[in-house]
Parts: sequence; C-alpha cells; structure tokens
Amino acid sequence: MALTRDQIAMRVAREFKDGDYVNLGIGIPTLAANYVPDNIAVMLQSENGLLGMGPYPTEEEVDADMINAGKETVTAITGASIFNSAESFAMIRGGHVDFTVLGAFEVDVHGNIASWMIPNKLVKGMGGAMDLVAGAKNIIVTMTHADKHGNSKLLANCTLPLTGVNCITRIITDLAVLSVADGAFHLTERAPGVSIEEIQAKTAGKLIVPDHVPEM
Amino acid sequence: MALTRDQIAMRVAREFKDGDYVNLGIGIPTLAANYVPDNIAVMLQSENGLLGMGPYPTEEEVDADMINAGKETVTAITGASIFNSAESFAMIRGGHVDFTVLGAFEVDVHGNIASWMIPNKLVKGMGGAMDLVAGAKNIIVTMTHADKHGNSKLLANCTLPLTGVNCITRIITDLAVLSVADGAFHLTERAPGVSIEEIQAKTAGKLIVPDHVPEM
Amino acid sequence: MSGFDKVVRSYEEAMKGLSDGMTVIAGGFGLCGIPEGLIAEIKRMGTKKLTFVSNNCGVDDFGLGILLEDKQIKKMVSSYVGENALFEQQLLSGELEVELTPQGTLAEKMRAAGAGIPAFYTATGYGTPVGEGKEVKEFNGRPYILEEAISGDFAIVRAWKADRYGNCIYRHTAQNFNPMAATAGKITVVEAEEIVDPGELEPSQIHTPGIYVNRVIQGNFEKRIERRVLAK
Amino acid sequence: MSGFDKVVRSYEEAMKGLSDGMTVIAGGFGLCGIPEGLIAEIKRMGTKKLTFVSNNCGVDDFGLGILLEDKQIKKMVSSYVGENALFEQQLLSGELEVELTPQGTLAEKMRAAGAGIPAFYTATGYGTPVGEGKEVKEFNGRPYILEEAISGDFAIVRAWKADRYGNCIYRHTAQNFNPMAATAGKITVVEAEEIVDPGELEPSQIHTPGIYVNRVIQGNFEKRIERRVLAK
Repeated sequence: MALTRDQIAMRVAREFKDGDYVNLGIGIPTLAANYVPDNIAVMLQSENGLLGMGPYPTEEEVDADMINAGKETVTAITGASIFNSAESFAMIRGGHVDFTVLGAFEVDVHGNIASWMIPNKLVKGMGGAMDLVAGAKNIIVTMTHADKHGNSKLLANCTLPLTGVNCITRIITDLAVLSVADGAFHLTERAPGVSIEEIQAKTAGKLIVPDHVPEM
Repeated sequence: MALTRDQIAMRVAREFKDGDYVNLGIGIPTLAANYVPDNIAVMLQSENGLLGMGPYPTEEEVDADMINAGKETVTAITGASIFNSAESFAMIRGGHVDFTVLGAFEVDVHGNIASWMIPNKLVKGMGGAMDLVAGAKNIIVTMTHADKHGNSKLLANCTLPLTGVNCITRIITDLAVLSVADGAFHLTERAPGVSIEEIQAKTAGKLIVPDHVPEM
Repeated sequence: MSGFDKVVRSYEEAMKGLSDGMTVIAGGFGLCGIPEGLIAEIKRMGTKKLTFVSNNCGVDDFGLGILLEDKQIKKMVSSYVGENALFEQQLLSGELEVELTPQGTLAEKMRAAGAGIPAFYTATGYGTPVGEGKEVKEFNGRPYILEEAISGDFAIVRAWKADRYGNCIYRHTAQNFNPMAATAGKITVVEAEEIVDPGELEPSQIHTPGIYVNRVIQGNFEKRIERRVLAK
Repeated sequence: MSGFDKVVRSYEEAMKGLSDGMTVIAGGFGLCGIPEGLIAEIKRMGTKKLTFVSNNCGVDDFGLGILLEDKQIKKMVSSYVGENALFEQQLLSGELEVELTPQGTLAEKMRAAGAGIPAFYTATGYGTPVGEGKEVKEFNGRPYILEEAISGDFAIVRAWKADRYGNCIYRHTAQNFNPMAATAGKITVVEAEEIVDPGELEPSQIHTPGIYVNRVIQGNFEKRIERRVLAK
C-alpha cells in the first residue's frame, strides 16, 4: 500500500542521527519533526533566522516577532539562536546544515530537482529552496511517486525549470526509498505491500533494482 | 617654519565635520583626536572592531579584552558599538567611514600611495591599510614633505610597492596642504613662514601653485 | 555629540528625499519586522515608479502590498511574492515587474552592497533560470555563478531598540533582513519600537552599528501576524 | 539533546585529529582574544608543518609565537607579523613562509569559507603586490580583484561564554576574528572562559550559533596585554 503523508514523514525521520541540524520544507517534510525517535535529538533550522525551532505556540506564547520560514507563529527551544538572513544562509550555503528535506515536482536521474515553478502558472518564487539544495550536505526529497494522473515524477530529465542541478541523492516517496547515483535511480526500499512492478511502472527514469528490495 | 607633529595633527583635525566617523592610523593621525574642535564631535573607528573609541584607560579601567588596532589598551565611549573584524571592514570597505587619516612613505600625482613595505627591509604586513585606502570616502595622508635626507615624498610616480592606487586626494605635510587631482599636486595652503619655493623644491611630482596660497 | 543624534520627529522628515524612480531596500520577512510607518509614509507621499528590494511584498492591505493600490511599485526584487491578488493582477497586466532572487542570494547581495563587495560567487541558482546569463566559474571542480551586490537610494528598517546614534538591536525573528538592509541604503532610515539613550545598549550586543544609519524615528506598530498557528 | 553536547573534558580531546601539514584558522587580534590553551596544546602535541591563518603570529613567548620554538609552523597567512625575533629569523632562513593578506580581506576570506562563497571581488589590494596574478574585473568603472575563501582543517576560537550546544558570545574587542574563524574550520574548537547551560544566552544575542562548533572546552586564560597604555 502506498504510504500516507505521515508514514512518509515517519520514514524520513529515521534518516536523522542524534545531533543533526535539519531544515524541513513545508508540507510532508515539516511532519517529520513529529516522528524523530525518542533516543535522538535533532535541531531544526528555519531559514528566516532561527536555529532551534520549537513547536507552535500556545495562545499565550504567540508573538508576532517569532515566526518560521512559512510565516507561521512558532517558538524557540532552550538553547536556540536567532540571527539575520545573511547569517542564516551562510549556515545553509556553507554546508553546516546536515539535512534538508523538501518536496519537489520532479527529480531526475542526474540528481536535478524542479520544485518551484510551473510555466503558465503564477510564479511566486523560489524562496530559500535554491540556496538549500545548493548548500545542504544531505538532501532528501519527499513526494508522491507519481502525480494524480499517474505520471511519474522520477524522470530521465526534469521538464520543469530547475531548482538545482546534480544535488539530489535520496528520495522518499509514497512507494519507495531510492538513491540517485551514476545516472540512475537505485531502489533501496519499497513501501509494505507495494510491488517492484508498480514502482518500475511509475518510475520514468532509469531504475536499478537489486535482487532483494526490503520493505520499509 | 615646518610644522611639528602636533601642528600637523591640529591642521588635520580642522578637516573634520560634526558627526564624522573617522579612522586614525598610528602616529601623527592618532594625535589628531586630541585637537578636534570643541564645537564638533567625531566618532573614532578602530579596525579591530570598535566604533566609538575612547581615551586610554586609567589603571583601574585596563582590560585585556579592550584594545585598539595598535594593540594598545583603550576604552569605549558611551554609545560605542563593538563587532567582529568582517563587520569592521565591511564598514570600511563599504565606504561608511567618512575619513581615514594615515601616514605614508610616498604619494604620487596619480593619487597612489606607498606606506607598508620597503624592499630589503623586513616586511611586517599591511594590516588594515589597504582596506582603508580602498574604502574610505576621504583619505588624508599626513607625513613630512621630504625624508630626513631631503628627498621628496611627493612624487611623479611612487617607487615603493603600493598600498592603493588612485585613492589619495588630500595631503597634509609639515610644509603644506595639497590636493591631488588631474595628475598633479595642487598647493592649497602653506605652513606659516614656509616659502612657495621651499615647497616647490621639496615636491618632485608636478605641482600646481595658484596665485594666492594662504598660510594655514 | 549632536552631530550623531539621528532622531527625526516626523515621518515626513524620515523619508525626505525619496523621489520617483528610486530604489528602496526594505527589511522584513513576510509581515514580520517590517517598518510599517515608513511604508505608510511612502504611500502618503505617493512616490511612483519605485523599485523595492525586499524578500516579500506584503499582503493586500498590509506591508508593501499597500503601495500596489496606487501603483507606486514598478519593480520588486524578491524571493517570494504574490501573497495578494492585486500583485498578481499588476504582474499579469505588465504594470509590475518582478526579479525573483533566491532568498540567501538576496540577503548576501544586500550585505555585499553595504560591505563594498561588488560581486560574489555562489552555487545557488547554477543551472537554473536564475543562473541564465550570469558568469560561471569553477572552484574545486564545482560551478558557481557570479551575483552582484544590490544597493538602494534608501533603506527602510525596523528595529526593536535604537539609540540616538542609530545603534540598533532587533527582536527575535524580526531581525531577518533588517541588518543587511540597514547597510545597503545611501540613506538608511530606522523605525524603532523604542528609542533609548546612547549607552543603554551593550556595545558588543548591537546588531547594527549606528554608522550605517542616517535617521531614526519612533514607530508605532500593529505587528500583524500572517499565519497564526497554535499548538494543538 | 545529548547529540548537541559539545563539551570535551581535556585539551587532548579538544585538539584530537590535528596532524602534520594541516591548516588551522585561529581567532584573535594580537594577543587579544586568542585561544591560549588550544595553542599550548598544539605546542604540547608537537604537530609540524602547520599552516596558520591568523591576523598575527603572537610574540616570542605567547600566542602563536610559542609554536615557532619547535618550528611547528610552515606558513602564516596574516595581515601583520614579525612582532618577535624568532619569526624574523625563521622567515629570513626560509624555514617559514608568509602570505601577507590585507586585514579586511583576511576576515572576509574566512567568512566566505564558512558561508559557502568560494570567492568575492574587492577593491582592496588592486594595483598593489597583493593583486598580482589575481583576476581583475570592473564594476561601475572601478577595478576589483577576485579573492578566494580560505578554510581550515581546524578552527580554534576563544569565546567569553559558550553554552554546551556551542553557542558563543565574545567579550569586548576579544571578538575580532573569532566569529569568522568559528565558521571556517572543518572541526571548530571553542575555548571558553565560561561554559553555561543552554538557555542562559539570549538567543538573538548569540554571536556564533552552535551549528558551527564541534567541541567546547573550559579554558583558563592569562590574557596578556601587548601594549599597556594608560591615560595621562
């Protein structure tokens, strides 16, 4: 069965190591914060200038001067630091953030990602996404394996304008976990009950399937 | 009569306007702080990261963590700010410091300055001098008009390795005040009792002398 | 130190000199940390054909969005826009131009302008529409694009506390783009929640040294929240 | 948050992994704000052929100068050196190499390394020996030279207060190069005057966010003064 959004987030959270600094994009990536295993701690970076982002505030804690990169009210954990946008992106661009998790429209076998612009639709902008994919040491893309029409989002070559090139190495979808290397997707795990045939059918780019593909 | 070091400093101080941010090099430039007119205020920038440098400390005020760019113990005035070296030079390089006053070995008619290196003598380094001459809006060079052998320091072309090119517009020596423009030194003032002939004799680069040259 | 007293008494004085066609660098992220009163003054002045360099363009009736009503903005340099209908409409009709710039590149362009760095290399945007037409150079085998500094005729900034000399500190994430904006204006105007006497701010805790600031005005802020999300 | 506790108990642990031929970025200006104990540990370790990127090289018996005694330094990248006799002697004999770099360019090179900016343009040094062999480009009619980032295998930093997560604040002008150095090391080690619990430092007043820091050690400082000058 294809994973739910929360199940994808759960699988993402298993990638984290104790002590990781992590930037989570909006949507499924943000949910991953709810599933960090009890025996490890990660610190969340919000690119508007907050390292050590905490949960949403209570009514009493709400403060217009304390928001996250999604412009939502938020809190800071004990031991957080707050800084300006240039410093925040120095941190990101300089490779100090261990993990970035973000959504995408398309990813291809070259590790290219398209996530910010669909031609002929209003373009709102890339925000910090281009900086994040250019800077993070590890990037995990989360998305559904195919769009609602069944078209694969894992392509031989991205068709939409790119967010970054040659930067994606790991993808977690509702059907599978894949790595990207040497011009191909490499299937490493499949969602429980999902067949390799289904994954192959929904992967347009070159897919390498090892003899044994464990369930997640 | 040629000016003393303190008299040169006094003349330098007359250049300052109320509200100027000023960086003073070691030697004569530093003395200028003692002669700021009572009716104006300037704020001193020390390039190791202090804006609003105060006087030397009393015995009780001495603090190893509070020094100036000459590595001397110093104090901060009320309203000072302290920052890192990158910020300090952002301020300098970005043209936010109104005045830089520094010494030189040579200056030429192109506004070039040599102030940090004499070949075959031990080179200790340029410190912040190259950043200062590249960044300040106004630079005043203070020096003796000629060296102790009587050789002019105001040349057609600098002979020593440069600190900066095409950046010096104003020179205050023990004999004269000069501006630098259009490939020449322009005499604007002379020290009391110093003849134009003496200044001409000690200026190797092209010197333009107006009809009337007031005493300082 | 009267020459360093930068406090002005009216918004009119604060924005004096702003004229049609100028470029304004603005601090703030979304509606957080924006100089509300200075933006209102620009609306009152009716200045036209302005270019704004700001991460966002506010919402329909708040922030820079209010300048759209009278078509005062010719161009936005931003990383994320379109949180309001009027913006979309003017963009589609060609009345408004947008230069989308990655958020980190935008922050660094402002810092570079203030720091006398005319251009810098970044990997951000290489191989994307952002990199098109820009110089590419490899360092350690990786390609980077050359991005140029961006400065303004004016910079408008919101501070939490500012002293009379223009030294500023910012509160929580209202800091965001404000410190960089403060360095990048020919004339930098700070609207502060509180103006204090010199000496009240700890010198080594000042975010923006007063040297970058030309005018300081006491502000009065609504501090609207864009997305109020509460703990469940 | 055990994974974020960066406190180490011994200097040996603090400098573990430093080996011959490595590059070390060091904070400090003159003798002000230098990580005294970390430098002493490098002397104790006897590591050789080190390149130090530091504004200065200390004096004969203090600061980085003590590493000259056993010829541990192969190269200095500095803006101002030679405050000691041994330095001069080793320089003249060719045992020591010096790359003189303007102070502001040096600070910016460290910052650039930490910020993922491989190179930037600056007017500083154009037309001087510093500019020789470097790429030149004009912006608005003025020539600038291209300077590259400089990073280290290690960075050694002195903080005033550091919390266990590595968040640091610096005291007075002991700040100097320390914040940039902290961003530029593959392994960044902070020697603090005081280690405090997370939460004791105000988040928006932290100079160096802990993300840049790998190890924190409680230091013990002599704080020698290089030029004691008193008011007359």
